[in-house]
Amino acid sequence: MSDLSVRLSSVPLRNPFLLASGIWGESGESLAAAWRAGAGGVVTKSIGAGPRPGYPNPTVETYGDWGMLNAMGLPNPGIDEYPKEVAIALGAGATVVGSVFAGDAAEFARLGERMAATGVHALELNLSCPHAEGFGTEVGSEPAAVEEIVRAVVRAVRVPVIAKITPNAADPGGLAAAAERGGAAAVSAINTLRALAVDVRLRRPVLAHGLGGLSGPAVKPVGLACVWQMYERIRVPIVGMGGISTPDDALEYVMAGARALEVGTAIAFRGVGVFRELTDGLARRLDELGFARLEDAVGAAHRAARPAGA
Amino acid sequence: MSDLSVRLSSVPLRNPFLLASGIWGESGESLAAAWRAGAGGVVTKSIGAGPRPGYPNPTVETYGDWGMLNAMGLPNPGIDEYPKEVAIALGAGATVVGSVFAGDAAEFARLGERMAATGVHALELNLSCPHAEGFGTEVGSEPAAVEEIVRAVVRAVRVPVIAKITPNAADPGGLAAAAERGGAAAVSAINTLRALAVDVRLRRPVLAHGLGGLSGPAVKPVGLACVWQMYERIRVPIVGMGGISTPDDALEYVMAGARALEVGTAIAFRGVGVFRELTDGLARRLDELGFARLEDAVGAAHRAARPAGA
Amino acid sequence: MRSVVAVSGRVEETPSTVTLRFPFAAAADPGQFVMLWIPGDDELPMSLSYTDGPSKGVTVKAMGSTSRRVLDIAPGTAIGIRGPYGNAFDLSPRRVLIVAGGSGAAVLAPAADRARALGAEVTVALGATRAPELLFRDRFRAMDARVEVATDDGSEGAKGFVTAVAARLLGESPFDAVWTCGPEVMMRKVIEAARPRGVPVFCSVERHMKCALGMCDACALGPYHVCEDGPVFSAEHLARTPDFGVFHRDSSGRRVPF
Amino acid sequence: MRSVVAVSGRVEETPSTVTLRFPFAAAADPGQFVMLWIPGDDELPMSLSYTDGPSKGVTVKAMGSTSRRVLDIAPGTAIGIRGPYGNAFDLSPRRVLIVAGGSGAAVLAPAADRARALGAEVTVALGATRAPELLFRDRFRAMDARVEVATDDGSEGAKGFVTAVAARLLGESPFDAVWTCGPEVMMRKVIEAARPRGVPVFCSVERHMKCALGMCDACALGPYHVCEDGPVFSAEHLARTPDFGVFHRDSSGRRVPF
Ligand SMILES: Cc1cc2nc3c(=O)[nH]c(=O)nc-3n(C[C@H](O)[C@H](O)[C@H](O)COP(=O)(O)OP(=O)(O)OC[C@H]3O[C@@H](n4cnc5c(N)ncnc54)[C@H](O)[C@@H]3O)c2cc1C
Ligand SMILES: Cc1cc2nc3c(=O)[nH]c(=O)nc-3n(C[C@H](O)[C@H](O)[C@H](O)COP(=O)(O)OP(=O)(O)OC[C@H]3O[C@@H](n4cnc5c(N)ncnc54)[C@H](O)[C@@H]3O)c2cc1C
Ligand SMILES: Cc1cc2nc3c(=O)[nH]c(=O)nc-3n(C[C@H](O)[C@H](O)[C@H](O)COP(=O)(O)O)c2cc1C
Ligand SMILES: Cc1cc2nc3c(=O)[nH]c(=O)nc-3n(C[C@H](O)[C@H](O)[C@H](O)COP(=O)(O)O)c2cc1C
Ligand code: FES
Ligand code: FES
Repeated sequence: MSDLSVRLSSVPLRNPFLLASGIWGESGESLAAAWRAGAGGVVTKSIGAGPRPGYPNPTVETYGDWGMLNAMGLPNPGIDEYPKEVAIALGAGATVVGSVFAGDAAEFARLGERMAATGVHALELNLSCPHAEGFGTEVGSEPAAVEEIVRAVVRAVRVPVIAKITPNAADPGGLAAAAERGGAAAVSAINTLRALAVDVRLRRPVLAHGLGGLSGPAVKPVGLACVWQMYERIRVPIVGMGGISTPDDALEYVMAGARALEVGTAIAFRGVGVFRELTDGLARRLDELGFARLEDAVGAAHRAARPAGA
Repeated sequence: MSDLSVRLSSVPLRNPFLLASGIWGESGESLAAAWRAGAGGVVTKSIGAGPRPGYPNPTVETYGDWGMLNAMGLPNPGIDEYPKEVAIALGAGATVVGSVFAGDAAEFARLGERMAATGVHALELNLSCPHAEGFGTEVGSEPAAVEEIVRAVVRAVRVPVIAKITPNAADPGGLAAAAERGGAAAVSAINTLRALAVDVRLRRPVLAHGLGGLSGPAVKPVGLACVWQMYERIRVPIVGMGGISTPDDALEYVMAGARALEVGTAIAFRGVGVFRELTDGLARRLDELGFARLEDAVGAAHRAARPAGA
Repeated sequence: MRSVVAVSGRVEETPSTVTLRFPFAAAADPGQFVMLWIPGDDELPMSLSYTDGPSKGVTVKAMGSTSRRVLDIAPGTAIGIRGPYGNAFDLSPRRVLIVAGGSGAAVLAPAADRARALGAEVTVALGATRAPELLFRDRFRAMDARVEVATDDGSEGAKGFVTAVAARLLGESPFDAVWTCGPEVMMRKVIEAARPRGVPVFCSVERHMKCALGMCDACALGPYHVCEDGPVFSAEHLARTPDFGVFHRDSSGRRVPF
Repeated sequence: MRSVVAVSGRVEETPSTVTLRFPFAAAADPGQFVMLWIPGDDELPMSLSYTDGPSKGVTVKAMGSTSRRVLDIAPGTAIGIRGPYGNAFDLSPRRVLIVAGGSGAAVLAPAADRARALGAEVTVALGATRAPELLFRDRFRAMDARVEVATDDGSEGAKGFVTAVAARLLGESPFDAVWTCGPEVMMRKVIEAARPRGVPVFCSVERHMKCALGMCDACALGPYHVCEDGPVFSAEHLARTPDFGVFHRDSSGRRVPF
């Protein structure tokens, strides 16, 4: 069985599969449970300056077993309350990445500092929520803003900073390059795609907020394209996500250029047991395909020759 | 049964379902066949200045019955050869929208003029192909460029000009607004989402071109969000598309703000009989829901009250 | 599975509690819940109080703003339903004690129905603030269950908490299981009363819910998610959580002590 | 269904034609084709020359650059296969005349196999430029079909076009159907020869293909798409197209006269 351990900047991961931000991430006990279920690490819910209830329900809609739409609205207990949840996850031995969101560079730096002080192993900056006014994509679609935010946080903390880039952009690779210039230790992608569902009988959007974000298998091809384009632009490691639910999905991301992975919606569709399915399956698959270590497969698809004219 | 006829700017449509560009659109006989199968109109393949063979195969990949990835590479016979295909479609009585692609405003105007001269009822400008270097999204992601291109074509022709906007942008609504400022009679959305598939056994992208575009049911939620955002920004009619394969899909688009619709991938997944399924089903559904005419349902979902906090 | 349906029936069960019936074909088991969407307002988790046949039902008590509006919903109104979600009561025990506080009877009545149909002996300890608020008293009686009542004001049955009635019943005769739903302090007392006698207790637990898909973490209860691992938990499982009877979480995930 | 498989066998059928065998479990019928992906090169439509069992086969003639490279593929090489696509020959006729030109025998041999297995009488008119290029002659003989040969240079059988042989056979005895595959001019002649006798003709037609899903229009043939409505067409259907035998389209969709 091939070696799945990877190094994400200075953080060693027992396997590449991190719990994605926003899934099982509000409570420390849930983070600990994901770690015990075999995750290689856990990313917290994105935490803001104060408690936020999020949007009213309905907050989710599903499409068969291939798509999920959500507009939670970044509910979170706020950075004053959240350290006790991180402590529980760290207490269980988990590798923890603290996710934060904010409206500008100064607030990002302040929150990053507070989150880093909880003892998390790395930070992830949510520059990419597609449906929260004043946050996420709204602050993360301009390369200059991304660079400024990342730089401010990098200056404020000692842990590695991961910039989570939006796919809702003309050039996600350019945003990743901006994050790298700002000093990001890694970039992660993708967050959800801006999306909508309408109930035709009720003549209204299904989600209370109207617009939401699409995740799950449907977005895997989009996530792969983002990771692919980023790999051609940056040298820092890429954390790939979007629709990963099978070992082959994971390997597609790795070959497209991802060194670590996050898993979100699959936990709703397949349960938390998906972490063991992924780790066991990926180790076997790599072995079959002749890779002794996961790291050897990173970016492998970029090294194939293209047919003339393609 | 409710009245499905709609007016797209000055063009009356017997029903709102147009054949989408790039599907069955290279040959006049195929366009005529789609019209005979019940399409409300047909959009041609995007035509360029000269013949283009497109990318080598593989050019497509499918995901269950919910997603399709393609990178055809804008193959087309070129504007010198294509008029004879348009003539066949017009000869069959079809309402024809001529699609063109080009690298800059001047070439768009020249091609638009040539296409208009074939007698098409309207033009669609492909500002949104996600995988053709120098065309499509590459010329269609900046509002200023979109406005300039649309203005140049509008000056050159007398038929209504529809600007096909990319979803691979931070603000598709802003691009639609730019097209409206440029004088577009309508905007259409969405083209495919930039996407990728990797074959892990072969360690290479599946498509010869590498990057491609995602279409089919998977992109419906994204297309709906684009149409929704455009409806809040512009007054000209919107042609909605992306994953339409059932009457309820169509109605979602209409309630989100679309006045006409295009259907592409469903023709591969369900056959050209889908046009009759859509027209019959939509007329019945509108009736059931109390709409005498399709036009009454346009934008209906925007008129629903939002819960507090959403 | 989500569907939008027209409310087909409305019954005022008590002055503060209404049952809504609606067509919903999916199979469901007692203990499971649905997400009830009041378009333009909110979507709330509601246990199914009628689980059999194509016409399901929920029984809603006026609590906050949304549930109060649910009480005013007229037949014919369009509502959204998705589910059913969550686990169900294990119906194998032969002698069951049901302890219901307030709207807790909503989820316990269909469980009692099925248990009776399977031949179990069902005893019900039913509590409410006052006599008119005793939910499903007649429904329990009609299924030939033994029903013992407690009201806070003594307007019917024993005066005081239903937990006292439950403790007495546990002392009087042997039970194979206790099923309970109500305020968490009440359920804790039921667990304590049953523990010395070794009778297993199963509680239907409520937490704030959003996705109901085991994803968003809103309904976290220790290492569990009520929407997926519950809402029915054994006392043993609950003992493994620091939360039960101690705190729940608000919509922002903050811990709120009971 | 797309899968990447290792070539399990390679047989040189003629100096310019090779059969590749590969594991591909999907059920297939004679007449259907697959898209054969040579990674790093191109993907080509290829009729299945072996349709039964889990090991399928294609038989490829060196034409352009890609097909030439296909001939060099060694067993063990990974190739991509998706399909099977398209329609199949109707196997109900009892007396079948097969007219094969060049690599056309690739798609007709498995049809003959099945027809024989169903008890039909099969007569084959097999044409090639010269004797060593006669594809599947021995395979047709081994299935107890009557085989009549024509070569351009007269090195085996009648000298000249296989269409002359076909015309003679049509005159000699009655047939319920003709199945043909080869150059379009050849197939047109076969149709003409069969018309006065009222024998229905079914042609396996080739057009440039890309999606094979009835979407991209590359394979347009009049109002049809060869990938979906074909590749097997009746002469009546072909008569309704302006294209058959007249022009095909290149990769950019331009009409190219034959
Ligand atoms: C599995 C489950 C089954 C339930 N079954 C029933 C039932 O059969 N009958 C019944 O009357 N009630 C039931 N409830 C409770 C119900 O969902 C609501 O909590 C209650 O109706 C109050 O809602 P409100 O919006 O009117 O109150 P609010 O004014 O919003 O608040 C009152 C209380 O309700 C809680 N609450 C609000 N929204 C939610 C939510 N989305 N999820 C959970 N709690 C929430 C708040 O935290 C607060 O403590 C159930 C809850 C759960 C979790
Ligand atoms: C349904 C179908 C079944 C076929 N079955 C067989 C078979 O069993 N055996 C066999 O040897 N050949 C078969 N062919 C033909 C085969 O697909 C190729 O056309 C042929 O091998 C030449 O390819 P090339 O790239 O080497 O030639 P090129 O150098 O590319 O060109 C030679 C000719 O092949 C045509 N061609 C190239 N690419 C394609 C394509 N993607 N689709 C269609 N035509 C193309 C060109 O138009 C040109 O006329 C079939 C074609 C079709 C449509
Ligand atoms: C319910 C839900 C909540 C999410 N919340 C957050 C969040 O708070 N912060 C964040 O960066 N991403 C959030 N995401 C995005 C995920 O982390 C992930 O980027 C996305 O869902 C794609 O991965 P998946 O397809 O594996 O779910 C959320 C996703 C879902 C489905
Ligand atoms: C095979 C294929 C070819 C396409 N070619 C074009 C094209 O030439 N011009 C264009 O504007 N859009 C093209 N598109 C995009 C479609 O017109 C449409 O915008 C998109 O597929 C979404 O709709 P759908 O989900 O109904 O297919 C193509 C799509 C497909 C699948
Ligand atoms: S309600 Fe979302 S995890 Fe339970
Ligand atoms: S190959 Fe694309 S339509 Fe036939």
